Amino acid sequence: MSRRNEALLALLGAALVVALAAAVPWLRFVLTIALAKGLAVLGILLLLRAGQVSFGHALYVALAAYTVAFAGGLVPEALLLLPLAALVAGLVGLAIGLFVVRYREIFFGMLNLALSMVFYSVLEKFYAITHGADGIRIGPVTFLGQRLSGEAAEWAVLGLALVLALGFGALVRVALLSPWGEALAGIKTRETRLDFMGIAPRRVLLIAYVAASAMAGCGGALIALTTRHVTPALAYWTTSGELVFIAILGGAGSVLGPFLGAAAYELTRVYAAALVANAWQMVLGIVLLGVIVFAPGGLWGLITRGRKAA
Amino acid sequence: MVGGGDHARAALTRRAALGALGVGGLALSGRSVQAQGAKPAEIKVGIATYLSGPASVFGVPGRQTAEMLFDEINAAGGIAGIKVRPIFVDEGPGVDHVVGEYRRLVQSEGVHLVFAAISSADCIACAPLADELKRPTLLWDCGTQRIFEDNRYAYAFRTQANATPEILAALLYLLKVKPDFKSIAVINQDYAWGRDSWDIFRTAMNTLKPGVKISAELFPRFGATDFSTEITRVLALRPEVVLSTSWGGDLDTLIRQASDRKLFDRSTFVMPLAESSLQRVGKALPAGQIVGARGDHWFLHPSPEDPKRLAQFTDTYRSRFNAYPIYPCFHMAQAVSAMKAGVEKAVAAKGGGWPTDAELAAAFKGLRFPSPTASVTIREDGQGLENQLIGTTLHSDRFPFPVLTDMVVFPAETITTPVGQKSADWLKTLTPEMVAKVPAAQAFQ
Amino acid sequence: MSWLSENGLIVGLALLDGLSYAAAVFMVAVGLNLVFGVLRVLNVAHGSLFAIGGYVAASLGLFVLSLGAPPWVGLPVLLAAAILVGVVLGPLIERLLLRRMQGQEPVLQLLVTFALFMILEDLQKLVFGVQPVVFDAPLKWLGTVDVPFGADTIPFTAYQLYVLPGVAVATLALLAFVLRYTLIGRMVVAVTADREAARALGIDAAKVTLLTFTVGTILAALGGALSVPTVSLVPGVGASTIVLSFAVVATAGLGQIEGAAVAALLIGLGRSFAVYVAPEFEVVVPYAIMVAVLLFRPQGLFGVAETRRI
Amino acid sequence: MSALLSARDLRLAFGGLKAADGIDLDVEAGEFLAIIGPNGAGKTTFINMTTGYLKPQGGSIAFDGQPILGLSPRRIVGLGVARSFQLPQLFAEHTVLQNVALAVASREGRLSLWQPLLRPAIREEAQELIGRFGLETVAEVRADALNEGTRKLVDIAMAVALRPRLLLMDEPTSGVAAAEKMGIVETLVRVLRGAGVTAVFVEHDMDVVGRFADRVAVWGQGRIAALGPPRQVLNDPEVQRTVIGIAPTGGLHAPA
Repeated sequence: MSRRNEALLALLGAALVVALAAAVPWLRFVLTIALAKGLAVLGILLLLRAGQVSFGHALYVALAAYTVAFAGGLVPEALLLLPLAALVAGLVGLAIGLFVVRYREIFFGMLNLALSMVFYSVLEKFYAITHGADGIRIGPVTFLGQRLSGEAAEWAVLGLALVLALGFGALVRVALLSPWGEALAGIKTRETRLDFMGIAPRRVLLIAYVAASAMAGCGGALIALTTRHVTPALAYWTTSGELVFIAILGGAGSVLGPFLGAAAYELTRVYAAALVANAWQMVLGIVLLGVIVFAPGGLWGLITRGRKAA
Repeated sequence: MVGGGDHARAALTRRAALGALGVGGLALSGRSVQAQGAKPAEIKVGIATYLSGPASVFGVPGRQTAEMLFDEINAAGGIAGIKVRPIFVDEGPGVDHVVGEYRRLVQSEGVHLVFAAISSADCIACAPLADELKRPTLLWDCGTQRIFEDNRYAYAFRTQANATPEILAALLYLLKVKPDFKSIAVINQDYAWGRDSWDIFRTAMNTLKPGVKISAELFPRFGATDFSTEITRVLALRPEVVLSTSWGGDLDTLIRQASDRKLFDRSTFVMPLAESSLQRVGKALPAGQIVGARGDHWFLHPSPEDPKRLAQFTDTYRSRFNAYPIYPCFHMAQAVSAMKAGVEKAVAAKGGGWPTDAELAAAFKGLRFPSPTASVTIREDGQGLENQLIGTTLHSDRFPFPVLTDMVVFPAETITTPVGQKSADWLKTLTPEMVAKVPAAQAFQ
Repeated sequence: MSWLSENGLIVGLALLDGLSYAAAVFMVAVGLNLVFGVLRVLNVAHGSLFAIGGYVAASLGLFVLSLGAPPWVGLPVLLAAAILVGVVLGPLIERLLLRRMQGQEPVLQLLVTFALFMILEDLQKLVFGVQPVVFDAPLKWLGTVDVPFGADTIPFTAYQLYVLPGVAVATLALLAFVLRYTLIGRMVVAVTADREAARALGIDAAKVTLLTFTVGTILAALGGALSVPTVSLVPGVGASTIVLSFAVVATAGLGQIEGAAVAALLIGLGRSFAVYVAPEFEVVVPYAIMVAVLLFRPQGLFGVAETRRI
Repeated sequence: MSALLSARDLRLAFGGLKAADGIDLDVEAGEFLAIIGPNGAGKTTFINMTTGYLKPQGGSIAFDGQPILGLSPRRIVGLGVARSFQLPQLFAEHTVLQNVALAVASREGRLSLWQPLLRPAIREEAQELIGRFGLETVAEVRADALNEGTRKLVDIAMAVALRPRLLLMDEPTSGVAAAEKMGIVETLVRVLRGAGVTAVFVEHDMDVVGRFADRVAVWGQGRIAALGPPRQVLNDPEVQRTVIGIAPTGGLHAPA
């Protein structure tokens, strides 16, 4: 799909999000969460390019969310909290990345899982500070110094999420077509060759890992600003699994995939929960199974296939 | 499922509408402001409960009770002549899901009340939402005392006690029946409740009986399946008392593994939540252990306010679900009862008209409503005043599981943190007279 | 008692607990690792199969006892239930889902099992309910053993002391024997080492896969069945079981059954000692062990570095 | 003329198998050196040691006077030593053009994150190179859809794209159809001579060796059995018996 078409689709999607959020107030929340998760999944997409699956990416989501929760008391300004949270996630991503980029495939996935489970345990353990599973409530925050309340605040976070989604989506798209992006994809198919071309695969992967951490950080900060309550469950391995789930649901073929997948996932979950409150998980599982078996390219693959056929 | 058909149809239509993606077809927003004050066709109640995960051992009985009681209310003509309909949402997926569902319940389903929730995290997240979206919300089962001690809410009310009286009652009972114990170990689940409840217990114990030796503080992982190391350690340390505030599958497993290893022969267990496990573990739990029920809930309550009410509740539940009701059933019954009393009070205050959300919320302040065993009063800060019943296990031929004897019913006012105080501070001001004033025990009959 | 002898005794007790815990961990992880070796799929649904095995064993056991069978019958019933679950579900899942996914991206194969996990979690709840389920007749029948502890004695259940480790050792021995000395076992080893090469040698890889997955399912179900005498099964038990098994597999090295045994021992003993020495870190033990092992042995304890042919 | 590559007493054993048992070899700047020998003689091992993939257990290697032993493949590439592979190492999910372009781009050392890989400068150079190898028709084909001979050429083109001073090629013509072989090698040699590249290549086709090599080194059991101009070495009866006689042209060889 050409760059113009993709950009057009992205803007169309953004407009649709705004329209939906305006028409259906409760969807504002769901869509903001979807965009936030989409940002985290965009990072998963980067790692998937290199053929690596992180089963602990939720670590960075949780890290950022807790950064917002703790720093929110000191500087209750969304536009400071968000970059701060992304920075913290990115820095921790750098420290952990230096270690995990030496591993591939299941070891990469499991090490990430282990580290996120350790963080989960730490959040539970230091309950005197974190209140454990009860979580931390985030007080009201300002936007550019403006104290917004109720609906205005929801719109502000949604707007922020949209801007970040479009921005990071564009950045990732550009980067994936750069020599770095193609080398990243080369890690998946022929890592050895990169070495013999003078390229350090670990450094290539590390850049992706740190970027993915920072994006997950943005996602986590947005989730914290939206739900205004953070719990250790954000770091649990099933949250990471959910992110990978969304990546595949949306399709790894385009930067729009993660957002498409996240929206589809959140809406499916909400409607499944409304329809069959005690078996929504089964519905989601069946949807995922259907997508994998019948549309391995994900929802994005379906769209492009439909266009080709038309 | 009560009203399930309508509910499912409504959801389907919404999905069809969303599928069409025509913004015009998306008139999904909830009750409009104009509708305020008009008498609704039905009272819709959103109920957050655990339908998946380990806590569904409480969530599903809670849901069953709600279905049963909503049926009863509708059979009797509804509340103030209006039928009621529950809409259940699952707490299993976590706080962000519940917060989203809360918004959907209010903004899309247009519920008149919300019952939230079992998880303390969900309650902490939902209480501010209640004020933000201005929808009366009854906290029906969560335990954390932080909610009304740290904040004030105009729309959120708790229809039961909280962790402080629940744990304090167990400690007072222990001090009454075993005043000379010198050592204690704790085996609690490693998460907020396990830690918080131990904090409350320890703080109060250090105030009322300083110098007790704490032999071990063990916090196995939430959902742990193997307690043998913990049990071995406690067997070796031989503390006189073992406290565990665990619940659900964890508590069942702990009781059974402790029983298999004869730990009950060496130490007396204090289990403030074990009433909910009695029917499942059966007589694996020996006599002589101290058991609580997070309230005065016990289907064999020795002195219920209205014996007929308790008997009817127990029998109906038992005939429908083939089990005796456990504490989440009673908590749900209290929420339903509070809803009924609150709506009736608000409607009466309006001279038969339908109240606004604010008027309905205001009706809950100071509300006194009947529970299956007694009455509960909602204090000015939103906290419910609920009595606590603690007893000792006894094996009787009449039941295939242990029953309670030497039951003490603690009046709520004596053990609940006063309005405006924090539990952590209040517990440090307790005096030994409190133990002396513990009401007389009542035997199993 | 001197400090030394007392601590020596405590070490002894921790060893006993650690061994029985390790046996339980091994029973779940060994099947997962076996399946991973041959299929190269980390079966997330393995935990659900564990739970189903447990529920079926409990139901079957209670049913058989209700017919008036003596309590010892409960023991063979546990095994029978596991085989039943494995023989029914194993081929079903392999044939209908996993075989379709052969040759697809590894992440897709993994997500198929994730979807299956979601479906089975709800299915299990709908079939077996949410109330904790238990079947402890065999354990009661076996009684307890008093282990001397200084002047004192500590009762252990015979089930925990003999049956669990016994079954684990027998399983390990049987698997090791079959893999080393039987034709089918050598086929499994060959497919684990190099699927393509094995096929080139005329090995029916599809058959080996089916067989391995069935055996893996039986082992998962057996793990669950063996747990019902001591554990109350509740919804969600699968999720917490599987995440521990992941750590075992990564620590062990892929497809290595001896590795799984050593890793399970490390984790079991590590956890047991943690309860005595530093109970606050008990939860982190499996992950800490895994990270430490991978730090020094990037392919796991018994893993062989895959030679990169260039 | 001084030696561009100088190996002294290289030793490496895999278990009992001596893949290098005291290799001494000087490669002069500008020359084409062919390596021949039976399977398992240690030919590929020599390339692997020279390019940093394997570390010898003893000896030394210097490139342009600088010791390169113990350096990573990446550093050695940076000094100007490139290689191609017996089993082509291509990015299977990229097109031929992308494969070659990535090699061109990697010369910059630091990969750009913002400019597209196929920006005009890189695209033109890659296309030009692809043209020189006669691969225009497959430029937009994904590497996993190519036949073995074409993959081989792309593999070499990627090494050439690095503009090395020394190029080591592991059986560049194996898998290439016999009819095309001479033409391709001629093209290759022209490209390399034109760029002034020194080349070492493992080869089994004695016609190719005879026509294009300046010198021939004969490997046997981890040692250099003979070294000299092709005419002299290829006519050596001992070499003819042990190497040429049993080595099938273009056959499969273990990467030992």
